[in-house]
Amino acid sequence: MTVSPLRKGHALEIDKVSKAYGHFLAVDDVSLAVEPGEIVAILGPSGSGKTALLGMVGGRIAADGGDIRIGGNSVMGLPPEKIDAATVFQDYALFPHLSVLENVGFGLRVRGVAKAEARKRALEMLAIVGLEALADRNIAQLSGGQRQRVATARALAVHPGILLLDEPLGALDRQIRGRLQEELARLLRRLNVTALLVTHDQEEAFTMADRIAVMQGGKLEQYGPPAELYRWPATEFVATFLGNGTIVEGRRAGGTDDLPLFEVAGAFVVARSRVAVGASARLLVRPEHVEVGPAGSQPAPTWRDARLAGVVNTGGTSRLTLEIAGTTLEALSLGGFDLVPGQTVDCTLAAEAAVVL
Amino acid sequence: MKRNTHLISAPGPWAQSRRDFLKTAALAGVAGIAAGHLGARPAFAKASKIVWGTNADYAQPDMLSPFQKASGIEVATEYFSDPSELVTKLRAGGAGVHVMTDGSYHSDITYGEGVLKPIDTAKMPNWDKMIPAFKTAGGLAFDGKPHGIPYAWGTDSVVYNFDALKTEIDDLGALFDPKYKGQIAMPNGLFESLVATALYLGIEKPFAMSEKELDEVTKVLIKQKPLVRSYWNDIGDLKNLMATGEVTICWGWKMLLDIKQHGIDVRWAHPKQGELAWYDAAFMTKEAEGETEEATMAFMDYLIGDTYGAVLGKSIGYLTTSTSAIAAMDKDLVKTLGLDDYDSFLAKAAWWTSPTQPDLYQKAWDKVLNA
Amino acid sequence: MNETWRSWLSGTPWLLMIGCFFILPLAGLLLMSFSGEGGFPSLDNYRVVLGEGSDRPAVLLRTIGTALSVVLLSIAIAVPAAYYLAKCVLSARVQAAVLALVAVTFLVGPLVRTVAWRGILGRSGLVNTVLQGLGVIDEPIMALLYGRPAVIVAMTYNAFPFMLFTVFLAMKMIDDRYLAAGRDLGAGPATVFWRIVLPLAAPGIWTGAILVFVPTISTVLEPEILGGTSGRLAATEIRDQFFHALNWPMGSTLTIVLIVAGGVAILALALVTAALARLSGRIGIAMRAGSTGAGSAR
Amino acid sequence: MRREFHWFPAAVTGAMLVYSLLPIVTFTLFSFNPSPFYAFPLTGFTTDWYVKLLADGRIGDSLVASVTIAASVMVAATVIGTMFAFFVVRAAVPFKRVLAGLGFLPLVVPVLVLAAGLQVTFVEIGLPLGFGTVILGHVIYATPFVTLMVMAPLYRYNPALDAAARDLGAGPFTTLRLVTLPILWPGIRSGALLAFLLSFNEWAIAFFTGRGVNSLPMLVYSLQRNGLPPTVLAYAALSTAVVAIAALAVLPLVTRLLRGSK
Repeated sequence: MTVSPLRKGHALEIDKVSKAYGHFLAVDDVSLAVEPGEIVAILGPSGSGKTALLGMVGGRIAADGGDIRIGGNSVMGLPPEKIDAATVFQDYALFPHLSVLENVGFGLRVRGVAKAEARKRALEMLAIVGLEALADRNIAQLSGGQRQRVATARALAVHPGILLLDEPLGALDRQIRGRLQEELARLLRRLNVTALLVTHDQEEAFTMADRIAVMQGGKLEQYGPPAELYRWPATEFVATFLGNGTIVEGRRAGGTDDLPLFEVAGAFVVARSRVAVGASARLLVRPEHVEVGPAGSQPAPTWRDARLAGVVNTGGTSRLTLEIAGTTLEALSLGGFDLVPGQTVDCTLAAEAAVVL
Repeated sequence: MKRNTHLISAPGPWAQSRRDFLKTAALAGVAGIAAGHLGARPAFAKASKIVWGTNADYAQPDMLSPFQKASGIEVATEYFSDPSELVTKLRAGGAGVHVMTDGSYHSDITYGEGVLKPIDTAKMPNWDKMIPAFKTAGGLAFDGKPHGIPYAWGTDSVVYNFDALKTEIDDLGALFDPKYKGQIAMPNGLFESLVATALYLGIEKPFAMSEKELDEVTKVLIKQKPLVRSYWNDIGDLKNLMATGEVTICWGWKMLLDIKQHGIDVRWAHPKQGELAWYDAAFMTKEAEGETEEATMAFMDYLIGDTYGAVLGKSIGYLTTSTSAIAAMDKDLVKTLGLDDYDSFLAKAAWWTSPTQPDLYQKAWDKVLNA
Repeated sequence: MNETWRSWLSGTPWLLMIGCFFILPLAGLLLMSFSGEGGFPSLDNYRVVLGEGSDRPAVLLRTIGTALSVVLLSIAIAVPAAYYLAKCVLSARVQAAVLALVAVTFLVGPLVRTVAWRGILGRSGLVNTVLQGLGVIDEPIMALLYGRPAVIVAMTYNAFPFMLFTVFLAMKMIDDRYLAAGRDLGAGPATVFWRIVLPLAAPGIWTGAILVFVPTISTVLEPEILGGTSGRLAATEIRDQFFHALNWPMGSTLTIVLIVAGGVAILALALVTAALARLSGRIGIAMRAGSTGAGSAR
Repeated sequence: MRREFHWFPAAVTGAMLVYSLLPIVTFTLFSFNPSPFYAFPLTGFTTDWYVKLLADGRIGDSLVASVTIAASVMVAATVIGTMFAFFVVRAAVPFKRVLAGLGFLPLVVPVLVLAAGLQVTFVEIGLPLGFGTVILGHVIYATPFVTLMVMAPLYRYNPALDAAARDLGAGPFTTLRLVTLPILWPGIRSGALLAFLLSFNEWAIAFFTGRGVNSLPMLVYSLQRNGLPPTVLAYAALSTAVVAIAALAVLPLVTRLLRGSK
């Protein structure tokens, strides 16, 4: 089915936007730019203000300060119907009194598109999401996955400048969610849509988004490509929120500016940072960067004779908990069936794996 | 008139409930047409039209058509079941009723409300052909000027079902006799139970009782209450009670004898303590002016003419006050209605006029009802 | 978004209408009720109505008592029937047919419906005739008609459809999955009714209770036609004061007293029905995590 | 979901149906009984009363008057009542509780008193009594009932639906017209039907605020003074039959709607 890309999505600029409910600051001076055709995910725990931010872009919530521009023109104070954006709601909010086709065509009809044209484009959009056969069905008869696709088709049908997705796949069960995430991402890229996705599921953000904005307590913690966030978390929150890892105490022990040395749990580690010699720092160690083997089995281990506190076997991999000179450290190893809790082991940290926060 | 609201006529893709809207629109459409048609009718009515506030059974189509054909005046009706309902409406003004029916039992109260106008009996040829006793009856003339034309009358007394009781009754005391417990019916409206009990106790002026006398009557009625099956509200209610055998003895109106034709042996008692006589009369209201005034008086004259009285007797068994009407009716109907020797009824009956202090009577009757 | 002007827009037509066509007359009534013989602001009327020795408080209580028994009877009829129609009858066709049938009985004028009861409960009415025919009784039961029972049966007949419709709508909106979950967790059909359906249908029940109670306290037909000697209720007395005694001040006083008493009774009725319905869902189940003691159910 | 047979609610529903139909059957039997008094045993069979009913033009006229008034009241009361329901449920304005309470006050006032009061007000304001004032009076009587019927579904309405419509480009009134009202329509329609029935059967307000208007209840109420003639029973039986047949005809629609709005 050849799909003509919709006209290119608009750019979105969120400029020093904030929103307070009484004295609770839901969104605190957030600035964010989204390029045309780009998919950005806003990731954060519940109550981090991500849904409020999305609501303000969609016009459902009135911002207190700052400016929001879509395709260069400000949408501040405009009612939702005047904003060139369309939302896929968390519980889909499909119209119960209309059929699938009527739901998808609703946006076109109210924007004055003639009935025949609206019907054609609605059917076309249903074909894209693979639900053409259900056009005349009643909403009540659809499955969760089907409803999600109808909600997406309804929003895309109006060719919005910005597509807003409010935890779109939250209500679905595990296996479908994975498949739908990839499918949705592929669809959005193929249609050249600019999309802003709100989710609390890290996997969803990583699978779908070109860039991720992590929010916490109304503030924007960090904004960048997924790999960069994972590799170089700017704050402790981002470090722990994305993936898992342990934060350990360390002290700058010398080394050159390009290869600064840190003393961590009795061993010396290279970590890029401009902390002055002697100053203490907190470092992030990813479990997958720590390789663990029985005592004496590694040529140049970072830490020698550490105690293996716990082993949790999760199918293909197992999570190990190590205790080195009073510091606990997490490690991940493929297999690891031969390791027994309490055993003394050696562990090697991958080069430059530790990150100074 | 047709309310073409935004809601109903808008198209919109309401696939599922579109038929409902068409149905609602159709209903509204009907309303528009019908209202238009009704609204228009008065405008095309004949030159003069009068409105008669009365009971539905006094204004049956076959009773009014002779007058409307002869005089060309249209008589519209406004039905009530109790004259006081119309009086309340007239008091507020704008009721639009030119002639109303009221009875001797209530006309003073209506006059007291200042809603009536005097009439000129000289303009009514049938006035002389009326039964003499009615010309001088109370409650027709006020401040020396005639206001009402009585066109139907009756007497009230004890009525009993001979088949059931098997004895003749000639004493009001029967209504208070425990022997007939659960078979007695007493009137609810127009303070009539108070008046009947006053007659029973031999009180001299049943319509102008003092508070003491009223208390005495109230006590007797409260004592009687357990014996009573029901207080009947109107003649229809009473007819049903007697005809279905719910009660066998009651204080009732003359028209109750009408149920004889259904094979129920009801007999009219002439109690020693006496009976009540009443009439229903037509009164002109203050809303009748100029042309409608003339038309109203012509209509009032028709009510005591020969045709109306005859139809009244034939169809609903009411008694006319017009001798010419009695002459026009067939003989055995006159006999069953007792119109052949109306003097024997009227001789022993006291004219029932409205009580001098209605609120005192109401308070007394309230006590009985609330007991 | 400035929703305020739009919310005022939706309220203004009705508030305007009752402002000039209802509040004015009501205020007129109120003023009239305070105008006794002794000039304008006098409480004579209220003293007469509520003072000791006056039997009107008794009439008022009798009226509200009758109306409450009508509400209870309506609940006894409408709630199980609505539950059966909404939750146990599968085909929407049967549901629609039964509801249409009850609605049709509503179309017949109230007077004809009330007079019909005379033909049913009377001395030689349907009930007595059938019972005598079957030899169950030899003498007709006289107490059936012209007494408080006949009035209550007729009033319930004229009012219970309100309850049936509101409770049916409320129960239809209860998601079947709640019932399935209840049964799944071991509750029998009766328990599901008392513990899940009833509490969730509470709004329908108390709205229905109000819709039944309100017309019943101000109806004149049933007490007058079927009440026999026990016919005197507040509404009939108000009618007598207004029309027969033409004593509008007293009539207004009685009306205001009825409105106030009625209003209080409605509030109480709504609260009680709502609380009872919710309570039936909580007895023996309610728990609070707060108390440290072993699961002390409150 | 499997639905077993609950014998108690089924028995109550059966009893309710008998209770509902008993008066209808009774007065229909009486309408074929020669005797104008309502008692058993019936003394024969006749259709005279039906003949007399059709001959008596008054019932026809007052039927037209009653239907006209009831239809107009239905339309007005439904529109105003629905708007007030939105006010009660959704408006966020000061003193809303008080105003909402005020809106339902007409429910509490006995109809007779409301009627007398309305007439005095209309005359004082100088409104000529007639068709218009009866309709106005009935709208004041019926609207609170409509509001109550619409409020129930409005409380349950999912606001996200309105947000979705606005988000897709529908203005506030378009959203109302295309999404909110159609979904609330079952409640609104039952409110409209109730308004029609209330107005059609109402006597007091029609009597007091009307002039030259003889609505059906007025005629019946006045006729019953001399004993409710069986012609009225004949009318009642006839109208019930007509409506029952119409209801059966419209049943498939009602069924689909009931299923639809599950």
